[in-house]
Amino acid sequence: MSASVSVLLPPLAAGQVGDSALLERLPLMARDLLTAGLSEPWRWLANSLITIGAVIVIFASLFALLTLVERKVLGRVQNRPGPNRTGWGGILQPLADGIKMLTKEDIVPRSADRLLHFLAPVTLLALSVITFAVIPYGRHLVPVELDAAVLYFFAAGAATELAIFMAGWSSHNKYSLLAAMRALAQLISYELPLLLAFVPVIMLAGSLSTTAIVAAQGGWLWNFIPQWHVLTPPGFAGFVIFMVAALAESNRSPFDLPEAESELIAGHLTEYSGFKYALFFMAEYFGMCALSGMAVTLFLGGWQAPLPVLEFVPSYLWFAAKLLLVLLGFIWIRATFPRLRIDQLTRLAWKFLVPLALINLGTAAFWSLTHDWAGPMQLVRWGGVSLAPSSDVRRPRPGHQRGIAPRTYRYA
Amino acid sequence: MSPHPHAFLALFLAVAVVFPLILLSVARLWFRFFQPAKPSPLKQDTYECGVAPTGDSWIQFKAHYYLYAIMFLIFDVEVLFLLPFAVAFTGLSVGAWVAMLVFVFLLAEGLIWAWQRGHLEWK
Amino acid sequence: MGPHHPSTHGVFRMMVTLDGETVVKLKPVFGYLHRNHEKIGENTTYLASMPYTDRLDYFCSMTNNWAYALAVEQLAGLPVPERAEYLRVILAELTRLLNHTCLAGFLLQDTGASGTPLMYAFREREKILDLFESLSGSRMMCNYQRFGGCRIDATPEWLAAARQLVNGYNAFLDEYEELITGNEILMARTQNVGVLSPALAVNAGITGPMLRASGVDYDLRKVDGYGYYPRFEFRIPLGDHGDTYDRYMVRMLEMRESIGILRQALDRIPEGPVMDPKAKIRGFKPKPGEHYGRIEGPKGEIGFYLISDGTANPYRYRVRPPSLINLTILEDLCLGHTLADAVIILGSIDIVLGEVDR
Amino acid sequence: MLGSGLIQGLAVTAKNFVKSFHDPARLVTVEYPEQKTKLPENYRNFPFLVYDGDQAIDGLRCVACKICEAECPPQCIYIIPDRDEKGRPTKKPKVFDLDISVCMSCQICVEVCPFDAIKMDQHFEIATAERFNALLLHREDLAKSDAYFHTLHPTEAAQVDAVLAEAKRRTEAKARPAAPAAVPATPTAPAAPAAKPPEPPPPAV
Amino acid sequence: MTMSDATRPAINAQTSAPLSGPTDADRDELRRHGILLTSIQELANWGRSNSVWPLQFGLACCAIEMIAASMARFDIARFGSEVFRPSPRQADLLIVSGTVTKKMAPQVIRLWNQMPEPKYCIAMGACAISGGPFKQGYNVLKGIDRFIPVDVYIPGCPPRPEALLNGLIELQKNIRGRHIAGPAPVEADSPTAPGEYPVPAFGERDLEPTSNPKLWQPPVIVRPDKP
Amino acid sequence: METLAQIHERLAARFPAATLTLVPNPAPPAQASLLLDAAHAREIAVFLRDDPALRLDYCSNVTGVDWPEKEIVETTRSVQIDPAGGPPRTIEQKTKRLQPGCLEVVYHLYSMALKHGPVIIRLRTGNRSDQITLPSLTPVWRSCEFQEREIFDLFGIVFTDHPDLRRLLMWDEFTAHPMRKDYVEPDDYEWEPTPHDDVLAKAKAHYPAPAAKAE
Repeated sequence: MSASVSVLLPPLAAGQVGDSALLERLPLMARDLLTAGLSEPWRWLANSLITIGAVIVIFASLFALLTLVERKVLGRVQNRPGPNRTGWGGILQPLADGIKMLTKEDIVPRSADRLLHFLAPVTLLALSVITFAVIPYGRHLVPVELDAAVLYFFAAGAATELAIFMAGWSSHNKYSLLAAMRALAQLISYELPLLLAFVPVIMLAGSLSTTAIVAAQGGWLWNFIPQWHVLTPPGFAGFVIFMVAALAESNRSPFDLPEAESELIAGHLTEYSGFKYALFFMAEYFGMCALSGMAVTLFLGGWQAPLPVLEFVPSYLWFAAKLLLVLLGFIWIRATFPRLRIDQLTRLAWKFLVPLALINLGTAAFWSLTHDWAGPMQLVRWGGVSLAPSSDVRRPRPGHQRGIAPRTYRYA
Repeated sequence: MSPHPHAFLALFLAVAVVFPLILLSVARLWFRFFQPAKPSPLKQDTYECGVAPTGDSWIQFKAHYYLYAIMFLIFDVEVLFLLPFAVAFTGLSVGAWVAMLVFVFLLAEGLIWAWQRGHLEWK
Repeated sequence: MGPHHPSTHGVFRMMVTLDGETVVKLKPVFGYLHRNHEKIGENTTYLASMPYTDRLDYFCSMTNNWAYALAVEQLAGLPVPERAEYLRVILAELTRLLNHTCLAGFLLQDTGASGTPLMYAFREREKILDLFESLSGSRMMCNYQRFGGCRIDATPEWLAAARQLVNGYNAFLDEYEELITGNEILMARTQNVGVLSPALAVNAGITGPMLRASGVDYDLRKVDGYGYYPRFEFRIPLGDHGDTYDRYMVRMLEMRESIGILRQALDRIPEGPVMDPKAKIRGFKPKPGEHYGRIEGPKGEIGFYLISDGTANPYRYRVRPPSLINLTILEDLCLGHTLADAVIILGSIDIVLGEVDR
Repeated sequence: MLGSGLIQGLAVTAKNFVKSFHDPARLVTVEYPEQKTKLPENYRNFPFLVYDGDQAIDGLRCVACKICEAECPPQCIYIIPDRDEKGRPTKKPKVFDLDISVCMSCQICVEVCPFDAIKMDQHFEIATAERFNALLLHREDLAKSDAYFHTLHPTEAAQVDAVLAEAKRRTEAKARPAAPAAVPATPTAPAAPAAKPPEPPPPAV
Repeated sequence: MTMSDATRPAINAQTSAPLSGPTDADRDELRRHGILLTSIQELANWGRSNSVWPLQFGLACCAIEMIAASMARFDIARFGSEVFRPSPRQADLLIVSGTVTKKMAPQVIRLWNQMPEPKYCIAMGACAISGGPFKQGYNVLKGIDRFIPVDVYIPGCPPRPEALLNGLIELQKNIRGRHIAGPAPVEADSPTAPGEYPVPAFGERDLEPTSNPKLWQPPVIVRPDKP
Repeated sequence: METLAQIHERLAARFPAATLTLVPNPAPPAQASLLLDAAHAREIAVFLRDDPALRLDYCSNVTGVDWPEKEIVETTRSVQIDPAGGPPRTIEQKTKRLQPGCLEVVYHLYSMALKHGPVIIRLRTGNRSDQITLPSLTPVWRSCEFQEREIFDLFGIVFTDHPDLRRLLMWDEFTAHPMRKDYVEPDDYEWEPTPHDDVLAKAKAHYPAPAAKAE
């Protein structure tokens, strides 16, 4: 067991091109240079703090950027430019928002539970931040290497539900409470498909460690097709299920029921003002980033380059590119879809995603047991996995309660 | 040489808690020096669409709600048991295989049972 | 919920009793926008009420104008020139497009689509408003119709612009339907939600697209044949389920029919005056009597009931607002559904508080 | 198929996103303070008083007949006719107040005015922090030149000029039947070319 | 302000002026307090003025134009103000868009009270300013400024969306001229200003009281023709 | 569709105890109406709704009208044709009478099934102060529900058997009925740069100045 927060530079991997490797290790080298004069354990502490600080700063700026990008992309989709007057092209808009939030009065309702009301945003943000600890951002860039990294990630992620419920409960507001109940129901419903969706990945990779999972996706098929999990049938199904569940876990449209403004005002955030509200907002985006990061790690090959010729680009840039792509997908979906209803939401989770994930589990078992089949057997193998979803004979539909279908109309 | 990774995690958690606290204290400082908050009874009323709040909002949950939570707990734990199985998937003996199959079958059966009973419907 | 609530389309309040998330009791409370329209109407002249009718249903000022002008013209027995009648049909159908487009946008907004459908709807609305503005001088508060005709004649350029808009409108509807009508989430949210039976709809006096979504064929454009509607060919779409999806779809289909009417009207509009030369602007005093005149507004039957006592002010000035009466059955529709459904059911009823409260 | 509607929707939004970079029909925003939509000729916001010549107050066409005050639906006009030293009405308003915090821009005052003295302005950027005085327009604020009227509503102004010239010709013809008919200074055709640069008509005598 | 200025140029003269920050005199005054304070104040005002989040709150006809202002054609988002917050706790700006009836007035005031400082109010349209065309109505409040302080008035019925944007720009100028310490140029900013405004009660025939005399004192009207 | 006179006849035959009056309408479209007595209104309404020839299943518009007590001088003109063949003469008759005040409800009925209408029925209260009860027609037509509530609110007519008779538009504490002709607006016109002084004067004269407003 070794933490990558090691003092010494990791040795150069064999067969690596020199300058690319230099770029790869640049962040680590910079850090080590800074703390070179310190002695253990202070050096470890300093190194760790720098790592943590870098992660938080990078994701905080990503959060700022993301709010702007989201507003810009939404604007573009809706035929308007979006914020473009604050700073060049609106680039300073998040800063202005931040300053405003920081200087806004903080109201705590009289009847609220003051302690919980204060703790909820802090807890939520802390919990969403610590999920960043196990994501491998680059070849050598993982804050901490854990054997059970995936488990840790989802444990920390699942604890955010508590914070959301705290927020809703402590506000002492009907909408907040209703929203908190919804949030809890939604989060626990989707925790299950989320977990089940990546079990196939673990089966394929044979490890719970995120670095090992990324490493398992390295290499090329016929020298140009990456061996990412998403490109295997069970991995692809897992990816889709994972993304749906991730949308729900991060309270994004079309699953943004807890803060459905057409129904519940601002949901569990109704009574939050000033910077506490900003913290919630930040935590939500952090959660989204973390889940996207995990999706990239588990399914999209982590920091691996998509083509062998592109390997000269440092791995962390590939990770960033993939992360942004996934996040853009989140925004795109938000710009398009209406919201589900709570019962449809839970039904989708329990009656569609969970069975599908279970079937996918079987498919993955079949796929991974038959990985050495070749020739015509390969056809059998592909046929087997593509038939697997049809074993779900219920003709699954998200709202299949009473025949949802397009209709034709008559004229008088 | 380097401490246990859990020490790093502990440090990470500590920083993660301190981070929002720092931000909040900056906001607090602002109010301290520039714009003292003006709490007042009406301002601190619970928001209820602009009308005076009525009734207690800490209502009782339906019993169904707890059932739902328990169901989640059961399934979640079961799925967690799946993980070690998945890790060691390729090197399993036949006996372990059968055991796991039974386990997954139980999981599926539990789901079907809850489905039939209608516990999966959100009310 | 309400009166300040993001999705109550203004200042509307629903006292909702919930069991879990299910609505067990729902009492609408309104009057938050009660602006004493009728009282003001009784204290001013007939003409002075015309701009106030703009502000009844502030999406459909043109049809409100028309309904009021029609009621007064019938009360006083005034003729209307042919060109004015054509213009009225054109403007009324444009208003219908405007209203239904906005409704579709708002309904989708209520279901939680982050503004995109609403933005597209308003993109088209702006085009129609540009037409209204260049004709009548104001975007929303047109104040365009007069007793015995219309205030200003439409120029050929205006008619050409209108033709261009009408020709492009089908493309917009196609895009919109592609965006959202086939969306499974929308179907899941709206189908079988808020079912209104035809019998209840008739008894509760529901009118407009909401009535027709329940399968009752009753359209004043056909029944009363006011204006020059009998000269145009169009069909009345009917829904079979009476649920929220039908109410949405009937409006989408009505828009396509409106485009047909507009094409015919724009092709056939004759030359001529737009005001009856004998009509007076000032000092208009109809003879004593009473009359109830109604037209098919985009939201339903909008009528004006006027009692004249021979003076310059109406003795009784009453608006029959479709929105208010369509609201009657809100509770019936919402019972047994969730809070989220109540919101979109309200959205599909298509109310405008200016008209509900007056 | 399940999800086809969702995918169609995604395609529409993606199309709009991409087109917003090159298709002006998909980026309809008018960036307001810098760009402005061209207001149509008929656009109306608040009324103003037309004066002829270059004397803002003396040249007002308004004769303080109080018709608009009576007809104004929200009753936002207030007129006191001016009187000369002997107490005779001078057919000029001494006070002409218009409360634009009440005015509903309905244009009825314009329609009922027999003297074409009150017309609709198009100036709408009048947000103010001042409640009482800034929103009560006096005679001095309301008086705008005829040339200004011509720039706002060229077609209507040309019609008005034609009517006024005709009326003037008639009165002159009545007064001096032998004199040659005055040549109208402005085009008489109702559909005057809008592009014609507005020229101030000769001051009304 | 500019409206009563008889020499006001005819059109578009005052509109496209660059957005001005605090005047030089203000800056001098601040320099006495210290350069740090000045820059903090400017930063805060810059942030606040560029991130005015309105309350998602519509009353009547003007609300539609307010929505239109946030739509693609006018796009209030360019000013960073498209984030219409449904909860007053997160909103900075109350756009009173439309007729405030007496039945609605207490709710509006309550919402205003529940917004955190600093907060701004725009009275959009004739009805919000004075009751407008419906002024003669028995149920219509004759101007929201009788109960809550209004920063910017936008006359019009309804004002064009551009007029709302113009009002927003005016408000941004106003915000940039505010002080975070020292004498407050805007009464509502001063530490002595009340944190809340009393909510009137429903009376038998009218609101009680009908206005907030501490906030609203109309000037005396002098009419030349009447004693 | 039958004319209103035919309907009147049929109703009179069917409900002999009921007092039915035909109210003429001099306006050009001549939408005459039928005045029913309160005691039989409900039965007649049910009959009108269910009669197969009429099937007035749709009650479109319900409204109140306030007729304050007033002395009217009526000038009736009648055209008399000169039997001698000369030009017709117009005879003017002046009558003076005290018309008792009442509150009136007008219902506009249509048929959606048969697509005809309107048939207008009216109900009148005994006076404007204490006999202001009328039967509610909401059990017959649901569409009357809100409109009758509105009339209750604005005119003060009390409808018996209405399922939910509360104020609709004004707040519950409000006591007056503002659509009545003798209603006086509250005196809150403190700032009126353009003249509404008459309204203010009327209100000030009507309401004594409350102590709080004296300063």
